[in-house]
Amino acid sequence: MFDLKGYGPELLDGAVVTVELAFLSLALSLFLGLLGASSKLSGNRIAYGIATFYTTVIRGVPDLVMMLLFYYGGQVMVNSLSDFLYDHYQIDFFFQFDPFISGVVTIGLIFGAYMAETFRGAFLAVDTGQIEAARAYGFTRWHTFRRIMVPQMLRHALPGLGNNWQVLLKSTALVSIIGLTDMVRVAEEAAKAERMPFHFFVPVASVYLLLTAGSELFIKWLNKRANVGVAQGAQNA
Amino acid sequence: MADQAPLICRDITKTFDQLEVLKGVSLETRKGDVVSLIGSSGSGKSTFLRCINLLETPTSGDIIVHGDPIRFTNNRKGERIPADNKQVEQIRSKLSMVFQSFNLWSHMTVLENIIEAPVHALKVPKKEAIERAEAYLQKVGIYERKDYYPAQMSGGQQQRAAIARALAMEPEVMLFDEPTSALDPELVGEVLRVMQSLAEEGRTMIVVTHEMAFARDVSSQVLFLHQGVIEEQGTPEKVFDHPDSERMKQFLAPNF
Amino acid sequence: MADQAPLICRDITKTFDQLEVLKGVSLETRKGDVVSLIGSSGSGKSTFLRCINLLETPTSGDIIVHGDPIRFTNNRKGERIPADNKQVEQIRSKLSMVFQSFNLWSHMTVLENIIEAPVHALKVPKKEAIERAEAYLQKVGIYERKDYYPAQMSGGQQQRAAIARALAMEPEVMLFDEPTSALDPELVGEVLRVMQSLAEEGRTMIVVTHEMAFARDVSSQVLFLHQGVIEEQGTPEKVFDHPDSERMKQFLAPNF
Amino acid sequence: KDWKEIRLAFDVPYEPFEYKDENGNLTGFEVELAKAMCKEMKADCEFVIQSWDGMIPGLLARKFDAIFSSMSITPERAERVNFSEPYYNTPGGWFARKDFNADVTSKEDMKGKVIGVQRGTTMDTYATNEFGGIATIKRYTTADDMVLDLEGQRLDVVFVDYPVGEQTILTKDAFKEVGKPVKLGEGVGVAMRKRDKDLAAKVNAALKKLKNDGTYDAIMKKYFSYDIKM
Amino acid sequence: MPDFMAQWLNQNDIFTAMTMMEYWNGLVNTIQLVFLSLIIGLMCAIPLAILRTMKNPFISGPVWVYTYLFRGTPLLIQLYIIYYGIAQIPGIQDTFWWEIFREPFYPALLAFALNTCAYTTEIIRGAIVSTPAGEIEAAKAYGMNWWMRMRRLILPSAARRAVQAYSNEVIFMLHSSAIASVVTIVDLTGAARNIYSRFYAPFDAFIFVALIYLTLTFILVFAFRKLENHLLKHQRPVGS
Ligand SMILES: Nc1ncnc2c1ncn2[C@@H]1O[C@H](COP(=O)(O)OP(=O)(O)OP(=O)(O)O)[C@@H](O)[C@H]1O
Ligand SMILES: Nc1ncnc2c1ncn2[C@@H]1O[C@H](COP(=O)(O)OP(=O)(O)OP(=O)(O)O)[C@@H](O)[C@H]1O
Ligand SMILES: NC(=[NH2+])NCCC[C@H](N)C(=O)O
Ligand SMILES: [Mg+2]
Ligand SMILES: [Mg+2]
Repeated sequence: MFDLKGYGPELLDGAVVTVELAFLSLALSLFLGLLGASSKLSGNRIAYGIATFYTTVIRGVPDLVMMLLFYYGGQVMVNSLSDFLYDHYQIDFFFQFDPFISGVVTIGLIFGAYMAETFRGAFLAVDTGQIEAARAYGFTRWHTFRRIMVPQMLRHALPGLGNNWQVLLKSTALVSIIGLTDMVRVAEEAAKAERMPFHFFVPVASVYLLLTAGSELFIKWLNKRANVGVAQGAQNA
Repeated sequence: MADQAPLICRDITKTFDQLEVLKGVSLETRKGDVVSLIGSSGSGKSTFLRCINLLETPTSGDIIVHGDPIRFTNNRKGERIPADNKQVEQIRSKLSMVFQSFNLWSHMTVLENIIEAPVHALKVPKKEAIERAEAYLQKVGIYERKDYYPAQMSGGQQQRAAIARALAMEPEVMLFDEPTSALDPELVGEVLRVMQSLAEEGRTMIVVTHEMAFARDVSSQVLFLHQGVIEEQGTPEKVFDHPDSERMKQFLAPNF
Repeated sequence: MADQAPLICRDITKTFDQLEVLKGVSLETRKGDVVSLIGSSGSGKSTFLRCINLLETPTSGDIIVHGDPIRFTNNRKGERIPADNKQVEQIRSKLSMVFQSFNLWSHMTVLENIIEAPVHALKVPKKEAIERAEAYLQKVGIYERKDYYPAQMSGGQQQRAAIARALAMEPEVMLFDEPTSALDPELVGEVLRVMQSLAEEGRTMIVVTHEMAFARDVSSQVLFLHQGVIEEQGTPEKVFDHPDSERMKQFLAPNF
Repeated sequence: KDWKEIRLAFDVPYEPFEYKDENGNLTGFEVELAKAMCKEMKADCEFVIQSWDGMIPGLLARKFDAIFSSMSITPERAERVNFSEPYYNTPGGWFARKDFNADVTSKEDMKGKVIGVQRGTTMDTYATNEFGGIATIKRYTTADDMVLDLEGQRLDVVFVDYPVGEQTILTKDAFKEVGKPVKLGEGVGVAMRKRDKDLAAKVNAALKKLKNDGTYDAIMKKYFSYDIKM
Repeated sequence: MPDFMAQWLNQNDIFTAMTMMEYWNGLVNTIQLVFLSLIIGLMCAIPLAILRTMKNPFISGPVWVYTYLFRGTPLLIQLYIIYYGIAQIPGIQDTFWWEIFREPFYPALLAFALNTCAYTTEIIRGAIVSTPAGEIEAAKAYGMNWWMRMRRLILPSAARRAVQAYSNEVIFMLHSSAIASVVTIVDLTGAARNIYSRFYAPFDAFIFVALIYLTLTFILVFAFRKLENHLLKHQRPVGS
């Protein structure tokens, strides 16, 4: 197949970084997304304000710019704080933004905003009748949220979540810009050392395709499970 | 306690924005009463039912469930809201509602639908709740469908599942909102027969219905609502055979 | 031409996979006939109607519209399909259908819905189509709603818009699939009255219905379908008052 | 701080100063020099790869402690960072395809030409000052992308540190050197944060030692046929 | 203007007339690139989406492969392959194509247009497929042929269902365009990178472009809200 010129193991390591990065940021973004969506729908003005600010600002700025801002800008701010502490109080406090963690946090923050919008739409799509039925049977708000709204919402959210995930997966390619050795980065370096400009991009692209194909199947499976009542019903009808 | 009225409504009014939908509706039930609520579309029947279990907050008026008056207060915007959420949840579990569109939880099987509220709102042990649920499923005749999801059943079966769900709460009062309007003629009969058997058992029920035959034959009290006002009220004989109001006479004139 | 039968169906059968839904149904209409198709749920009424205008292709049997027999052929998989799409389109524009769930085009206003097919399928000049549409809207009594979108109207209004849309095709035959089953009792009357007036004008109609009163009073021919077979056929008097088949007698027994 | 652990930043590839060999190992003149220096300082060195345009921000942001990547000493940079004594000096050179025949010192001749430089280098600053608005200046994040575009004929001429051009461009016979090399900056030094005076002292001491004991010359011979020592 | 801001503007050396000019040129480039690739992408996407819904696998298959490839791999890689790949085609430098692809703008435009077209195709396909079956049956029942149904009903009604998702795609495209700077295009991000590498001030340089992108996004969101209001008026109650 492809002659990887001995870069196989490194590319594999890079692929692992990509996958780890993708999954950790997915977890973070799901958490932020649920939090954001519930804040937006909570009716609490302050929570709504904060969540809206978060989702609009994040969705307004390209990920690349966001990442550079966060990685350098964020660090510069920490440093000024650290310098200030050192110069005035002789406290040697320092905090290093690790590229991996910066990557996870930035991608998680960015996609948290998209997830929040997806979840919000999904919550709104839950049939009000379903919620009224819960209320009519004396469920508490939390119980209604947990037992009725979340499971029902998932069904509506899944297609959107699937899309976000696929975009997220590819966004991890950007972390090579902030110096993380993901598989795109390895491919670039290999290409340079070997003077074969895109020989190495083909296997990398295939890994992405494989990952997207795999997740597509997984999402299909999830979707089928989430739609258990509905899909089969449609077949019977 | 036993002979206390299960449900009393006094002078309920409800205004949406400018629109006065209910203009003072009162109702008093005794145990075992079957009250039929009839009236044309838009007359406020559903709104009244929804006020009873506080899915809508009445603009004014009192609701007394088994001697326990619901307490109201005003929120910051000056709107009337229930004072005590705990009380509301408790009262709702005594008044179970069967919705026009069933509103079965679509991600749960029939059995799960039925045990959900008893287990989580009433804290009935799960095992007992399942036994109870199965008994009610037998009663409405869909026991063999207990592991189906709502979407896998016909309208009539869903409707009966919804009734079983309401029954499993062993409520003081059952509220039905047009329980047959979404069904085809064959199924209408089926559901009405189940309701009749509930009436015969002495359950208190309040039923919004368009089925005059049911209202006449099964109910102990009929309320005719017109533009938010009770125009006619009494025993079926009185309301159907000797109506006082012009509007009621008109309503009874055959449609086609 | 004028006294030719607007629609003849001969021995229509339809099989879905294994399931034989229609087992040879024939029908012959004269101009001005109103045929009521009755029968319990699942008996194949809708399927028959859909076969008539080829939304389903009959597995066997002939359909002759105004003397013009529809030509069939077999596709590569050996399934029977209409031979000539042009012919199908032309025939469909002579048989307009009113769907049970209306199927109005949701992104068009009522008026746009009504002129769409005449202007684009029949090539009626737009100005004339609008005039015609307005006349039919007057007739079904929703002229003042002509610029509304379907979602902004009540069920009864939508149903009438769907009828106006079908009328505007000035079809040879109108097909109605349970035109009132989704409506509330007050609206049922309204829609049935519109249909009655169409019948009085001498339009040929085939109506799937659960409204026995309508079938009895308005139609000239009644077909009772049971499990894909015509069990009873004839004038309303014959079918309702002297039915031969056991099943028909059972069907007529009151539901509640 | 005792500086037993130092993080050094390189921008690769910048052959012959720092690049990855066929097996993916980091080598080059500066890399070897850095290794020797670390040994001399008894420090444990970590090599960080950082693209050129983020070098100084990265240093200031403490992503690493020193830049060992052919950074020329200029007054503007000296405002931000602290340079060690210079350890080599080479000029910038112009390289182009053989058919290129413009005078790279003449504004007239360079009109409309497409010049490639690495973003944020002294070559970038020079070309921008001389030919900004006259020629088109394309800025690349890494030097090799620029070479690729010269080969692909998207660039007419590139302006790059002389040894880099000599060893990556002149090795192919379609290309030639044009004009005269231009001296830029006051030699190349190790860049460190202003705060870390102690580190600078150690680095200077170590470099001095290497220059005097022949280690420096031995490494230089491996990569250059001429003298770049300073 | 508050005093501290005036003061800050006076002493900073970043936001001078010259850098502003650079940002401005970057803005122009970004807008051109995004706008053109969106237009081209949309024009290709409509016919492709129709082909993609065809039952015949020989027609829908290739379209699927195309959308799958372009949606499944990072745009960054697509851009690299197109930009450097084209230059490697033997002899291309001697054809007139080189006049076009020599400029980084066109390879980038090609990559972006192909990418957005793939996404848009899937969005439109989704909207076409979700046309209520009843509405299509009604059109058939009234004797409308395939082309008429497509043109008069399915596409207009799909357009209404697609605007929401498409507006997201437009915003994504604006954001993705930021990577144009890796192939020497001086777009907004490219301008910021140049300035940042000149003044070593990442925060100032990038915060400023972030604000410009934010403004552009707001304008887009606003425009799409207007469009949606217009297209979706049939879903709203009368009079509102
Ligand atoms: N949430 C609401 N906001 C504003 N108006 C409402 C609301 N709910 C109901 N209404 C109005 O209140 C009136 C009564 O509605 P209601 O649903 O109680 O009628 P109904 O008697 O149940 O009619 P039907 O037989 O058609 O169900 C209607 O005019 C309706 O438009
Ligand atoms: N596309 C299809 N594939 C398989 N079976 C079908 C299909 N369409 C209809 N059927 C089956 O054909 C039978 C007749 O259906 P049809 O819709 O014609 O009944 P109907 O008489 O109109 O009933 P109803 O009064 O409930 O509308 C049913 O058993 C149905 O399940
Ligand atoms: N590793 C590198 N890419 N170095 C670039 C150095 C360029 C030049 N000597 C400068 O200081 O500006
Ligand atoms: Mg109601
Ligand atoms: Mg039917």
